[in-house]
Formats: sequence, C-alpha cells, structure tokens
Amino acid sequence: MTGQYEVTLAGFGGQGIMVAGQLLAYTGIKEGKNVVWLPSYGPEMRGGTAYCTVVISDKRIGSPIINNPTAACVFNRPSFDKFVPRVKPGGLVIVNSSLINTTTDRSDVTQILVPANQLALEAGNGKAANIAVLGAFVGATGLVNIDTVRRVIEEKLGKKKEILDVNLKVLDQGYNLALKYLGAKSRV
Amino acid sequence: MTGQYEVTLAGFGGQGIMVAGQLLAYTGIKEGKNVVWLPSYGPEMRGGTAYCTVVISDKRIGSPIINNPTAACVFNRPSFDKFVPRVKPGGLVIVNSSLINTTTDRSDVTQILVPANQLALEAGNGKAANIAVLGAFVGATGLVNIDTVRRVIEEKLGKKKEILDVNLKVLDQGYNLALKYLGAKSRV
Amino acid sequence: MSLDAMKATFTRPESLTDAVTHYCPGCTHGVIHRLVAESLDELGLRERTVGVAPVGCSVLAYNYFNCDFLESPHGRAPALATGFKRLRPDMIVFTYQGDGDLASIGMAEIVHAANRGEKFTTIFVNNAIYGMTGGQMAPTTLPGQVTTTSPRGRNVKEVGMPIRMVELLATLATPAYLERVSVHSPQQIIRAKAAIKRAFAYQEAGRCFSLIEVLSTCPTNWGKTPTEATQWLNENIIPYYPMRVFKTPPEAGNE
Amino acid sequence: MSLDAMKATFTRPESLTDAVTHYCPGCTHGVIHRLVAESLDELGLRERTVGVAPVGCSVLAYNYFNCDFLESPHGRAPALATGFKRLRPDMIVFTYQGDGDLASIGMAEIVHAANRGEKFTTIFVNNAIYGMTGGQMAPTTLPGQVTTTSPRGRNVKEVGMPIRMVELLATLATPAYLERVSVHSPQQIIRAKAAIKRAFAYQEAGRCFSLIEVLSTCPTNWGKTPTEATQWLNENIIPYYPMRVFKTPPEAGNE
Amino acid sequence: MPGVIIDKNHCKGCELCVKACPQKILSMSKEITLRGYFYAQMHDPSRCIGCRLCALTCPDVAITVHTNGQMYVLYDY
Amino acid sequence: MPGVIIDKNHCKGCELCVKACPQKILSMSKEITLRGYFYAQMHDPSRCIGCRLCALTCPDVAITVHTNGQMYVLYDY
Amino acid sequence: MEKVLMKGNEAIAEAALRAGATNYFCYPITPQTEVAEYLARRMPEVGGVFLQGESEVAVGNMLFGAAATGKRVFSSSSSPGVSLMQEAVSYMAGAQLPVVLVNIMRGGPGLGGILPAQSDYFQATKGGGHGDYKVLVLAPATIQEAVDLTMLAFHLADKYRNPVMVIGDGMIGQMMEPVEFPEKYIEPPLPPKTWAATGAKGRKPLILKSLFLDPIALEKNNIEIFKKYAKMEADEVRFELYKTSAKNRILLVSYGTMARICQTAIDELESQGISVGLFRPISLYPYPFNELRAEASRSHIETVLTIEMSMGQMLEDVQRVVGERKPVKFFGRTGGIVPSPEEVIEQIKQLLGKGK
Amino acid sequence: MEKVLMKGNEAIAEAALRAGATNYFCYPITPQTEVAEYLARRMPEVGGVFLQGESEVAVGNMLFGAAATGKRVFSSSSSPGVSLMQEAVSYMAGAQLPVVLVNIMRGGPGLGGILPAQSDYFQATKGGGHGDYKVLVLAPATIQEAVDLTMLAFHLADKYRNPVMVIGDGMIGQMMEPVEFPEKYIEPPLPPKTWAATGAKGRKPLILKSLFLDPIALEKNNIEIFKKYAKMEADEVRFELYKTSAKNRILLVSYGTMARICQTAIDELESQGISVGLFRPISLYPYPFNELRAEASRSHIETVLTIEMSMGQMLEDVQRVVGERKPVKFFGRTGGIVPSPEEVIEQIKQLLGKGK
Ligand SMILES: Cc1ncc(C[n+]2csc(CCOP(=O)(O)OP(=O)(O)O)c2C)c(N)n1
Ligand SMILES: Cc1ncc(C[n+]2csc(CCOP(=O)(O)OP(=O)(O)O)c2C)c(N)n1
Ligand code: SF4
Ligand code: SF4
Ligand code: SF4
Ligand code: SF4
Ligand code: SF4
Ligand code: SF4
Ligand SMILES: [Mg+2]
Ligand SMILES: [Mg+2]
Repeated sequence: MTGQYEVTLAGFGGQGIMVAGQLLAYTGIKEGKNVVWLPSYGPEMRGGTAYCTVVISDKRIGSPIINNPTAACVFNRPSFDKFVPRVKPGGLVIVNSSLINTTTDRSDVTQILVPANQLALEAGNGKAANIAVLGAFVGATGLVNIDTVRRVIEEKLGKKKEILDVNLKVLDQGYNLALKYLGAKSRV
Repeated sequence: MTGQYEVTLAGFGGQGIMVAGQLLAYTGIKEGKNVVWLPSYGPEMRGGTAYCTVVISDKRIGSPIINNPTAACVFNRPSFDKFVPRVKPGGLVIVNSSLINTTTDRSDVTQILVPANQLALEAGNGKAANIAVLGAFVGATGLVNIDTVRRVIEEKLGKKKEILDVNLKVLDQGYNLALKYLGAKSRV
Repeated sequence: MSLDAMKATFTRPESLTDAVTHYCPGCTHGVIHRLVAESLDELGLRERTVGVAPVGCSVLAYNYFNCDFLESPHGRAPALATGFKRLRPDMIVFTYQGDGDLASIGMAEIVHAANRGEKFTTIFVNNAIYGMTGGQMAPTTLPGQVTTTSPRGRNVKEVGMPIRMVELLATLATPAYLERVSVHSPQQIIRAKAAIKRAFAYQEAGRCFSLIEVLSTCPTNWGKTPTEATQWLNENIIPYYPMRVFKTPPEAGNE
Repeated sequence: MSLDAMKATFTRPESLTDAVTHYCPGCTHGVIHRLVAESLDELGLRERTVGVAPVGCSVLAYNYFNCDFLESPHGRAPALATGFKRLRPDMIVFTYQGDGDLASIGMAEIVHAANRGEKFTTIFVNNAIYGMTGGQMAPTTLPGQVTTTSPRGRNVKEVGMPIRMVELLATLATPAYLERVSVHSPQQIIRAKAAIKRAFAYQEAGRCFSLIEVLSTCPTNWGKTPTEATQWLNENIIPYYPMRVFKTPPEAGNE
Repeated sequence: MPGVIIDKNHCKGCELCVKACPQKILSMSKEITLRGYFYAQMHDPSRCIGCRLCALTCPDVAITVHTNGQMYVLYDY
Repeated sequence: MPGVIIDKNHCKGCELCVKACPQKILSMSKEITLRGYFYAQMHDPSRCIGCRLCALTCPDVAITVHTNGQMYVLYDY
Repeated sequence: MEKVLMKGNEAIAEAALRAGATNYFCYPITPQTEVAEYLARRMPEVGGVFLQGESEVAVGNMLFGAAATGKRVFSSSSSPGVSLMQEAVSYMAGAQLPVVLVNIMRGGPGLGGILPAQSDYFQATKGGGHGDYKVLVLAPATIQEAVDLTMLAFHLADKYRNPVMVIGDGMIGQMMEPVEFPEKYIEPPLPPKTWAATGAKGRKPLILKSLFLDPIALEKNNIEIFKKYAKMEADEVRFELYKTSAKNRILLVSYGTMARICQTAIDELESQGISVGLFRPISLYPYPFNELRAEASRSHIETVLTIEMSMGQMLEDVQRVVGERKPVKFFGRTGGIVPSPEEVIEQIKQLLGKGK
Repeated sequence: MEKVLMKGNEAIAEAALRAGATNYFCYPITPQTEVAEYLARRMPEVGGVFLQGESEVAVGNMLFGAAATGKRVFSSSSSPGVSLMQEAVSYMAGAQLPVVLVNIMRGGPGLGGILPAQSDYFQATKGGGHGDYKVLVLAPATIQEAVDLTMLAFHLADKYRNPVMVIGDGMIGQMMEPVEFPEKYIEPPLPPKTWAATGAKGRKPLILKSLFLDPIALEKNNIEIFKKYAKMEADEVRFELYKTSAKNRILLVSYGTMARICQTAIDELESQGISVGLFRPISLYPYPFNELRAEASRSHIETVLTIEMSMGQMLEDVQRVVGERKPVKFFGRTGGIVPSPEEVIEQIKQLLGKGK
C-alpha cells in the first residue's frame, strides 16, 4: 500500500472500539509506518456512541482529523447511520451484522457484513467481537500483515491464555471471511 | 490669585494632615476653583509619615502628582527633611516649631515658624495643631478667603461647639501670626 | 380495564422534564433528581425555583429539571446561589453539587455560605469519587479505595482521611438544617425524600440554610454493576458516613 | 557593676532580625513573632526553617524573621507550605496567617492542608478584623462588633456568626495538634509560647499537621489604646473563643 | 388489579427495579433497545401488588404504577 | 541587683510593659523619639526584681533584662 | 446640582447607586476598599444589597448569580483580586450576563505594591480568562469622568449583556476632586430583560449557562457574542483629543490619569513654544482603532509616543493601529511610580532633538 | 530507543519525568486528566511527588512552594483551570520562580466544551494575570514535539527563572502517535540555584517574594524581569517553515495541530498545482516577530492568511508583525470545531479567486 489510509471504528462504549483501533495503530508502527489514533472523548461516551479514527501512512501525517475516511467499521446502528455516508467513494464499509440489520445502498463502496458478536460468542467470548471486525478489515485491505496483527494481539492482550486464543481465533475468522467475500476482487 | 497653587502637608499619621488638606480643598471649591486632593496611602501610614497634596487652580488641573509644590506645611522632623527641599524656588515653607527644632537655610523660600501644638494646647485641644498651620498658610498666601475657611470648618468640624471654638480660635491665631510675620512683605 | 385507564399511583413529577438523562445505567443521580422534583411539586415551588447546576456529572441537570437554572463554575454554586437569593429572597434557590465540586474545589464557598446562613438549599451528592472526569480520588474517597489518581488505594498517611462535610458544617454556630441520607434502597430513598422535602420547607419559611448530603452510587467508576454498587455503598460507605440529622434550626421564634 | 556586664536573662532571640517592625504600637503581632522565634531558637531549627508570610499586616514578617521565607498570595500560604514541605520533608515549614487570610479567602487551603495531614505548622493570628486594609469585617469578627464594612456592628442575622477555626478543623479525622491561646497578658503569653514550641516539636518529629490559633489585638482598627485593646480582648473575644487544646496526635506508634 | 408500565425509551437496563420488587416479578428482556440496553419487563403481571418500590428505585423514572384502587400501602411517600 | 534596658529605637510607647510590671516601676518619658513616640523608662531601678514580665509583654522586643544572679523565678519560660 | 468634593472610590460607589446598581459584592483590597466602606454605609439607606464575600473568587461568582436576576449589580477590586475573578468573568461573558467590575489598578506582578499602575491593560482588554470573549473596558481620567463612565458602564452592560470593566489607577481611587451628579439619571431605553431567571411561571424554563457540549452550539454562541463585539466596535468607541494641531510633530497616546500628566506636560511645552498633541483613548476595548490611525497618519506627525504606567501594554494596540505609518515610541514607568510631567517633557524633547 | 505509541497526555507526563521533573501537582480536568492518571502510577516508581490538590487555585500555589525548593516541578490543566491559576502565575513570575504549566486547551468561554480549541492564546501570551510579566509559551504540533518541547520547557524555566507554558489543543492531549524518548537526556549546563530556599545555614536568610512596597524597588524588579524577556526574544524564538517557495502567493500562519491540518491542505493543493507555504510559530511568546515579518515581506506573497481554532487571537500578533506590508486575512473555527483540510483549501482558493 502506498500513500495514506484512514479508518473510523464506531459503536457503543464498551464494544472495544478504542482497543481495536489501538491494535491497528500498534501494528502500523511495527511495520514502520506513521500512525495517528484519535478518539472521540467526553461525557457523551457514556452509553452513547464512541468512535476513533486511525490514520496509517508512509508519509508524515498531517491532519489527525478525518471527515471522510477510506474505511468505516461500524458496530451498531447509530454508528452505521452516522459514519457509512462519510466513507470516501471507492472505500470500504465493514458492518457488524449481529447488531445491524440493514445494509448500505451505496454502490461506490465495498461492503462486508461480519456477524461479529455471533462469531465471538461462538468462539466463547462475546467481548471479542471487535477483534473479528479487525480481522475482516485487515483481510479486506491488506493494509498490514495479519501476522503482525497476531503478534501485537499476543503482546497487548496475551495475559490470559484462554482469552488470547479466542481473540486469535476470531481474528482469523474475520480475516478469512473478508478474503472469501472479496474472492477474486482485488483488496480495497 | 491666578494660575495654579500646590501645597503639600506632611507629618505623623494622626496629626490631622489629611483633614487640613481636605478643608483647604473644600474651601477652594466654595470659591469656585478647581481642586485636587491627593493623599499618600498604604501601610507606611502606620506611625510613619503621612502626607497629602492639594492643588488649587483656575484652570483645568492636569497632573495630580506634584513633585515640587509651591508650598509645604511640615508637622514633624522627617517631613521637614523630606519636603522642604522640594519646594519651588520662591515658594513657602510653614514649619510646626513645636515639634521641629530646626529651620531651613534655603534663602529662596519664605519660611514661617508656627508653634502649632503649643497654640492648640493653650487653646485647649492638642489635636487642633493642624488648624493653626492651615490658618497660617491662608494668612501667608491669601490663596483663599479666611472667612470661607471659617465657614468650611463650621460645616465640617462643627458638631461639637467647644471643639469648633478651639479650632476657629487657633485658625485665627495662625492666620494673624502669618500676617504679622510677613508684615509689609507681600504674600507668597 | 387497561393500566393507562387506571388511577396512576406513581408518575413522573412535573418538575422533571421528559429528557432521557445522560447518566450511566443505575446511577442514583437520577433518583436524587426525582426526589428534588417531587419535593418541588408537592410544595408547589417549581414556578419560583431556580436551581444551580455544578460541574460534575450533574452539570446537565438543567436539562432534566423543569425550572429555571444557572450553570456554575466548578465548586462555586453556593456563591451563585448567594448572589441570586440575596437579590430575590422571595424565590426558592437550590444548588445540586457533587463531592468533588462541593468538598474539594468548593470548600470555601460552601462553608461560608453555610456560615452566613444563606437561605438556600444544597443537595450534596456524595459518591466518593469524581464521576464526570472518569473516577479520580475525591476528598470523600474511602481509605484504601482505588481510583485513577489513587491506583494503590487511598493512602490516608499521604492524603489524609475522607472529609465528612455535614459534620464539619455542623460545627458552625449559625443555625442550619443538616442531614445525611442515602438512596441505595427503597427504604433509604423514602427517608431521603423526607429530608429533601423538609429542607425546601425550611427554605420556603425563610428559616435557614439547609444541606442534605445524599450518599450515591457511581457504578461506572466504582467498576461495579448497579446492584453491586448499591451493596458496596451499604457495606462500605455508610459505616464511615453515619446517616442522621446533624443540625436543625431553633424553633421559629426562639432563634 | 553595669547592667550590660550582668547576665542577660531576657534578650532578643537569634531567629529575629534587628529590624524595627512596621506594626502599630502595642500590636501583639510582635509578641507572637517573638514566641515563634524563641521556639525556633530553643529547638535549634532556625537554619532549616522556611516561613511562609501571608497577605495581611504580617506580610512583611519575612523582614523580621532570621530564616528563609516565602511570601504567599492572600490565603494560599498552606498551599505553598504543602508544595515546599512535600519536596523537602527534612525542613521545617510554618505559615503565619491572619484571620482574614486563613478563615476567609484561605478557608479551602487550610482545611485541605489540615485534612491531608501536611506536616507543617500554622500560626493563626486571630484579631477578629482585617488589619492591613484598615479594619473591615472578618469571618471571626464578633457579633455586634463595629468595622468599616459592618458600620452598625456585625449583624449575625445577615452575615452569620463568627467562625471558630480550631473547632472546625478539629472535626477532621486526620491526626493533628490544634490549640487556641492568647497573648493579652504575661500569663497567657507564657502558655502561648508553650503551645507554639510544642507544635514545632511535633513537626520536627514528623508527627502531624499543627495549628495554633493565637488571639491577638489590633488597637488601631479596634480604635483602642494598646492597654484597652488587651482588656477588650480578654472581656469580649475570649468568651467566644475558648482557650484550650482541641486535638493532639495519637501517641507515636499507635497512630 | 395494580400494574406497572415500563418506558422502554427511558429504561437503561440497570436491573435495580428487579432487585427492588418484593414479588420478584420483574426481569430483563432479551431484546436490546435503540440505546443498546436490555430493558426491564414484567413477567408475571398478575402478582403485582402495586407497592411502587420498583418505581421508587428506578433512577430513570421509567416506571409508572397504576392501580384500580386496591393497593398495599406499605409506607407513606 | 537585676534591671532592664529599654531600647529607645525599638520602643513605640505602647505602655504595655508599664501595665505588666508588678513593681510599677516603669513609666513613659516626656520626650518623643525620632519615630514620634514617648518611650518607656524605669523610674525606680532599685525595686526591679528581674521578673521579665515587662520584656515578655513588649511587642517590639525593646526590653532586655539583666541580673547579677539573684532573680525571682515566678514561672518557667 | 452643586459640586461636592469626593474621593474617587466613593464617587464611583455613589455613581453606581444613582445608576440603579443597588447590589454590590466585594472583598477588601487597597487601593479601592473605600468603595466597599462607603457602600456598607449607603446600601442600607437605599434598601440595597451589600455583601462582603469570602474571596474574589466567590465575589466573581456572586455577581454571576446576582446578574442572573436581571438586576444591576457590580463589584470593585484591585489587580490581584481581579486575577481571581477571571474564570467567573469568562463564564459571565459566555452566559451573556451584564455586570460591572471596577479595577483600581496597583503595581504588579504578584503582590507587587499598592501604588498607582496601569499594568492590567492586557488582562482587561485581551481577556485574562480562557476562551473567546471580550470585556468592554472604560478608563476615566478624572473623578467626574469616573462618575460618568461608571453610570454609562451599567447601561452598556445591559445593552450588550456583557461584562463591562471600569479601570483606573490608584490615583483615580484615592484622590479627591469636585464632582457633580446628574439631578436625575436618565438613560436611553433598554429592551426588557426577558433572559433573566425569574421562575418558570407561564413560560418555559430558562437556562443561563456557558456549557455547550455540542461544538456546533458552542461555536454558534461564540459567533453570537462576537456579533455583539462587532457592534461595540462600531458604536462604543470613545476617546479625546487634546491640543492636536497641524503644528504638532509628535502625537502622544495615553489614557487615564497618565493622560492628565501628559496634558500638563503639553501645556508646559506650549508655554515654551513647543506644540504637542494627545490622543486619549477612553474606551480601551473597543479600541479607537480608526480614530487613532487617522490622527497618527496626519502628514505633520513624525512620531507617535505611547506613555503608560506599565512596561508597555497598550503599546501593542498602538503598534497594530499605526503599523509602519509612523515610528511608535514608548515611555513608561512601572511598579507604582507615576511619571512626572517633567519626565514626559524630557522624553518629548529628546524625540525633538531638543533633549538636554 | 524504539518508538512507542503513546497518548499525548501520557507522553507529556513521561517527558517531564525524563527531564527530571519528578514533582507534580494537579487537579483533574478533561481533556488532560490522563497526565495525572499516568503520573499517579509512575511517580511512586521514580520516588517522585504526586499530589492531587483541592483546586487549581491551590495547585498553582503548591507549584510556588515547590518551585521555591529549587527542584523541577510542574502541573497540567485545561482552560478553566488555567484561569484559576492566573494569580499564582503572576506571583511566580514576580518572584522569578521556574515552573512548567501545561494547558491542553478546550473550547470556551466559561465551561464551554471539552473539544479541541486554541482560544487561550491571549491568556497565555499576553498575561492573563495582573501586572507586568510574561510567560514563555511553546506550542507543539505532534506528540513527538510535545515530548521534546516539554523537556525543553523545564530547561528554559530554569534558565530564565520564569514560568513556562506548553499549550496544545485537546487533540495534542488525546491522540496517540509513535514517540521516541532520548536514551539519556542531556541539556546545556545551568547555573546553580543559589536563589532556592534551602535554609539560612551559613548564609543570610533568603526571601522569595513579589511584594515591593517601595515603588523604586518594584520598578527595579520589573526592569530586571523584562531584561530576561528581552533575552528570550533574542534567543528563544522557535518556528517552522513548510513548503515556502517563490511560487507562493499566499502565506499561511498557524500553530499547533491546526498547522498540521494546514499542511494537509497545502499538500492537497500542491497535487492540484497550487503552491502555498506555511509559517508555524512554535514559540508563541517570544513570538517569531522578525522571522514572520521577513517571510511575509517577500515580494511574491500577496496575502497572509492566519488560521486558528479561535475567533482570532494570534491574529493580533500577526497584524502587528505584518502591518501594512500585506493584507492579513483570518479564518478560524471555534468552540471545539476543528477546521478540516477541505475548509482550509476552500479559504485559500477563494483568496486566489479560484473559489467554487
Ligand atoms: C475549574 C475546573 N476544574 C476542573 C474541572 C473538571 N471537572 C469537571 S467535573 C469534575 C469533578 C466532578 O466530581 P464530583 O463533583 O464528585 O461530581 P460527580 O461527577 O461525581 O457527580 C471536575 C474536576 C472543571 N470543569 N473546572
Ligand atoms: C487576592 C487579594 N485580595 C485582597 C487583598 C487585600 N488584603 C490585604 S491584607 C487583607 C486582609 C488581612 O487581614 P488578616 O488576614 O486578618 O490579617 P491582619 O492584617 O488582620 O493581621 C486583604 C483583604 C490582597 N492583597 N489580595
Ligand atoms: S460516571 Fe458515575 S456519577 Fe457519573 S453518571 Fe456515570 S455512574 Fe453516575
Ligand atoms: S493594623 Fe492592627 S494588626 Fe495591623 S499592625 Fe496595626 S494594630 Fe497590628
Ligand atoms: S409495584 Fe411493587 S410489586 Fe409491582 S412490580 Fe413494582 S415493585 Fe413489584
Ligand atoms: S430500574 Fe428503571 S432503568 Fe433500571 S432496569 Fe428498571 S426500569 Fe430500567
Ligand atoms: S523585670 Fe519585672 S520588675 Fe523589673 S521592670 Fe521588668 S517587670 Fe518590672
Ligand atoms: S512594651 Fe515595649 S514598646 Fe511598649 S512601651 Fe514598653 S518598651 Fe516600649
Ligand atoms: Mg462525585
Ligand atoms: Mg486579622
């Protein structure tokens, strides 16, 4: 990948949005890229929507503020409504289909549906939904190497073995799901 | 009198310096003149020297700060040392000889010695020393009419009859003392 | 017959708006809001009441109460209330303050307002933590309690013991009504309601300054479920913060 | 044999400079300065002591004490002392504050410093008035007492009762040494000296926060002669401000 | 026969009412509200005694209590 | 025989020492100091008992007390 | 009405009362405490509210609460005390509350001294508090003007629903001059204060606040208050010219008491045949931008000399105004030292190459 | 040392520790509370002092007392909290005490909001407190720069015995970027702190104060501290140029995160064949006066466009600097709204007559 890639992750507070974004950012650094992680902050985080934006670039990163990201990963309905329309044409939208029972009719973006909560619950830890989406995002974009993501997850979330295993499992599931989905199609 | 006249009154806190200056200022207004009364203020007033400057003028008064007044009325030794040298050449110095046992050797100013505390004590109220000096000042300068000063004193210090009488008495004594002193000499 | 058609025995007080609060699930700020609103309703004060919102999670209280409101700088609500009430003694004024707001930055303002005997009412919501800013230590934080600025638990050797505000205010010689209550169970909520209503009654009568300290939960920053939080409050906070009336004004007349 | 040749049984303490103070004749600030200085001398603390001057008549204290000094914003001396002592626990730190400085604008700072148990000593000079600014009402001004901002005498219905600081601070759960003394007679001066010296001894031992409230005269703004002032203090101030030990730290060990 | 109405829009699923109800007839739904909460519901309306303890406890004033007259007044409020 | 030295420079004429002296042997001079105060002086040195109450009371530390040994210790200080 | 001799602090207090500001909150501080002492006596006579607060922090916030009633309210203080009110001032500007604050400035920084200074110009005119806001600032040069501007201040505060400051150096507070109060104080009509908190009776509840968590709303509020500032800049500029003439090669810029001292210097120089003019800003915010620029631009002016009792604060505004048009020079004394007319004359003569 | 991903607030905290500032006093406030939370954990590890004070007023004064020991000490806060420290800052400047204060700015005035803003520029650079004094102000644009400038701040504070501020908008506090800390922190030698209060042992007692009742003495103190400011203006000016070239017709002036957004806009325009340059002040006081004037004076520059997250504060300094040389235009958003690169591009195109 060349140039700059921006992704916004959004959902309810407590869905692991911020963590997923940070894991992506750490991965970027590991691969020697420039990264910026910018959270939404403040009281509205209580219950309301929480979101963060990750910018990954080969060049020096200018504005940390991204109104129109290359991609959006949305975990709940309010986030879907708020962020999907903002995605750049030609961009990517990853939808947590476990909680969002709708899809975008935008024809100028690639849309991938990931039953994240379901995958996570089946794997044995509802909290891992964010990792499933992260996997799908990496699969769809190839922005970073999935192995690097694994290493980062091992470093950052490796305390409890069982939890780690669940995370790595859903990561792969999300990743493969995205690859399967795109099939021949080149990555976005 | 034409133009502007400036007088500094100085002594220990408690010697009635401020009051004497204010009486003069009130008199000025009564006679339709422009006046400014500017006190020294602050902690150094405790015990230390207190002083105020009165500016009386027919014109609009500019600077309220007067470094070199036309006249100085000094009530104690520190004030004598501090202010006598500052008086304009050709100016006037009134010395409270009851507390100051020295005189200036400046030949370019008129000097009048007033045993103010003595006069006041004899008249029956040691606190009236300031009025004696005020009287002498008016006598020496004719800056304002002595009757106007009397009226002002009656208005401002007229509460207690006996005190008022003492004040008016020492006022006249100071006034006449100055007249006698100057004799033929024109007023300054 | 449908429920709606039946007689309603418990409904939303008129002094509360319909807004859904921004409070976290199970946060008892909401209960305390309701108790104040019910008191204003029952005493018929809403239309001449002005509330003063603090800086804290309840900063948005002005959106939830159906009366005029001022929004104060952090800790200064008693000063605003003083300024307002002195000019409009005919109106009812209350401040609604958290423990960081009142007991930390606002210590001087509450002590002096109480000591001057300002005739307003203060609802002091003590949840032993800074809620809005994300769980820092408050002057009221319990010994050993973990917060983001006391990660090893409050060390009383280093930062001293928790401050009991009503006890402190009770030493002032000026008449006042001071009581501590809690809202962690229905029984306590009923007692809390009585105290709050009594405080407003004293104010309406122009009797004295009144402050009701209400022990409250902060599930989010205590890291507990709402149910766990009420239990924790009961088992840990109440033993250090006794609930009782600390001061009442002398009988009208013999003041 | 000449007096100078004889043994001196009372001389100026080393911890005082030779400067003539700016205090009014008969102002007992001077006595209190001497008692602090004598205590530092007797405990041998001068060379490692830092004083914090308030804003008030004693703002120039730094000219009269023979030790390092900081000059604080009005009422904030306890905050300066906290900052200094936390970084240099090996040094001796004291604040010297008037009643306007400590009980009015500085209320929050002294309450919180005391509650944190900061290990410094506060000499609280209560003369029931704002001296330096020319005699305005203080939180400690007596009921009915005439000041330039209570020209008809303090009306407790309007501004409340005088604040008793040691009583207020004594409610805090954190250990401390708190005593109230007076300097209006030789006998009282002797007791005051003992209390002040004891406070510094506690600090040297790193035991606790200590505050000695010293009832003091302000002849100038009370409009009295120094002698009348000491009598007035005895007859009017002391009845409202009882002189005794309000709190002592637990015996070393069983803290 | 008394009963309660729980306002889905206000309920944040804190479960305090569930704990407060002496009849233990309140429980949490499996559905999630627009705000993302599992809301409270009554699973056995018939046993409600209209005591209002649930409503009293609800921090979000999501509960209103109704009765056709007969109700247990366990306390005055 | 004990006695006191009063420092004219420091004395502000407050008269507190005069009141404090049990022997009533202190009084104010008729002279005024440079600072404008009537200062304290001892009018009957012979009766001084060296008790230090005057010095203890002086707000301006203007008094030093001396003794050739014999002195009444009325209190410890 | 006949002239009375009054101390500036007392005249300001009396002026406020006559402008209908019968509500005053204060904390003592030299050199303005006489305002409080005067009102402690007068307020009960007029049935007003006098309250000494526990600190300037509290007083600033008592003003907030009091102003919320819609009644006229004010306070006075001096430099360090005014610093403690900055948070409250920022809040009141944000909540659009009218209040009048008098600052009788003393030497700084810190505790500094108690003698006259003009070193709070930045704080007053640029905003000592946080955020985007302005305070309307008036600077009297005489006690009579202090009276007139104080009364005006309350009108402007209500007109713009914004804090207004009257700033004077210690002399304005301490000196006595003859003053005249209008028999009856009349001012232009003002809109009813429908924004005041009077209880939600027969109307929706009303909120007086500066919190807008939604940035769109906060920006809207800021744009709204800056519309008012634009209006102030258009309508509320005040200044005075003294002996400006085509003969002048130097233009003095000075305000408050300092300007009077410049006047004395100008008169003296005139008697020596040297003609100099003075531009005296009376409103410091809004600053007489165009008016000063016009005066400075006159072809006969070679140098603009700014004179302040500070290390140079208004100087920055004068530099913005004059730009490269003319060299801008500065003379100032600080810490309570008041430049004498002689010093000013000396400065001018040096500029004219006539220095000793 | 390898790069670590850190939140700005935590990076600033860590930087301070590595600069030897193991003493921190604070009061929580969004969006900078992570500084406190990070240090609450770290300080015990390095044997430093961490204390949460009862208010910003107290914290400001704890800094005074702590700085008096001669050790490095700092605090951090956000806009309303910083307003409450203004009296203390004025005192510390007057008493010549070195301390570092970080302000992670949020929207104002009043309680305003918690989103990013740059509307405390006036307060920081002109002096929000009373009296004649200045604070050295540094404004980072990236987390790495926040680290470097924080460490520098302590050096400069000691060098000049003056308060130093590091100001950043909320993004500087909240965003995460990779940062690198120097293996071992080395700084130029500094004179021994003979002014520190360490006890009058073997030397005369020493006083740290801002009170000088004698105006001569107070003026002397002010002149002394202004000598230091003159030296700062000579030696401590910092700034960055971005893509300035003879092709540019427009010069942008912007600082902090806002400047990064301008850089993105500049890059985008470049790809569209439009060349624009940026002048980024890093030291806000001393302001890069001569340097900006030189850039603005270049013949190819037609317009200077100042862009801030405020209603226009640094603008006044740009106006002073540029004067009549070139027209000075302004674009800003406020209240927590961060202008997007698109908005900036739009502004520039309009100026170039290429607006939509
Ligand atoms: C002057 C100032 N300092 C700090 C803050 C940040 N702040 C907002 S709320 C808060 C504390 C709130 O805690 P508390 O008063 O206990 O209320 P709670 O949220 O717990 O109900 C703080 C420190 C602020 N807004 N203003
Ligand atoms: C912030 C601030 N507010 C007010 C003042 C003015 N001021 C100086 S001393 C003082 C009160 C002093 O009274 P107290 O503390 O009782 O000391 P005393 O003079 O009586 O010994 C005041 C209000 C100030 N210097 N700074
Ligand atoms: S943070 Fe705590 S106090 Fe604030 S709303 Fe949530 S639970 Fe309630
Ligand atoms: S004013 Fe009062 S307190 Fe101050 S020095 Fe004089 S007598 Fe003492
Ligand atoms: S009213 Fe009583 S019984 Fe009925 S649901 Fe509520 S708590 Fe249960
Ligand atoms: S108490 Fe209220 S908010 Fe909580 S679950 Fe029950 S109904 Fe919902
Ligand atoms: S020492 Fe005792 S006896 Fe002698 S003068 Fe002093 S007080 Fe009197
Ligand atoms: S007590 Fe001291 S100051 Fe007072 S008169 Fe006696 S010697 Fe003089
Ligand atoms: Mg709380
Ligand atoms: Mg006092």
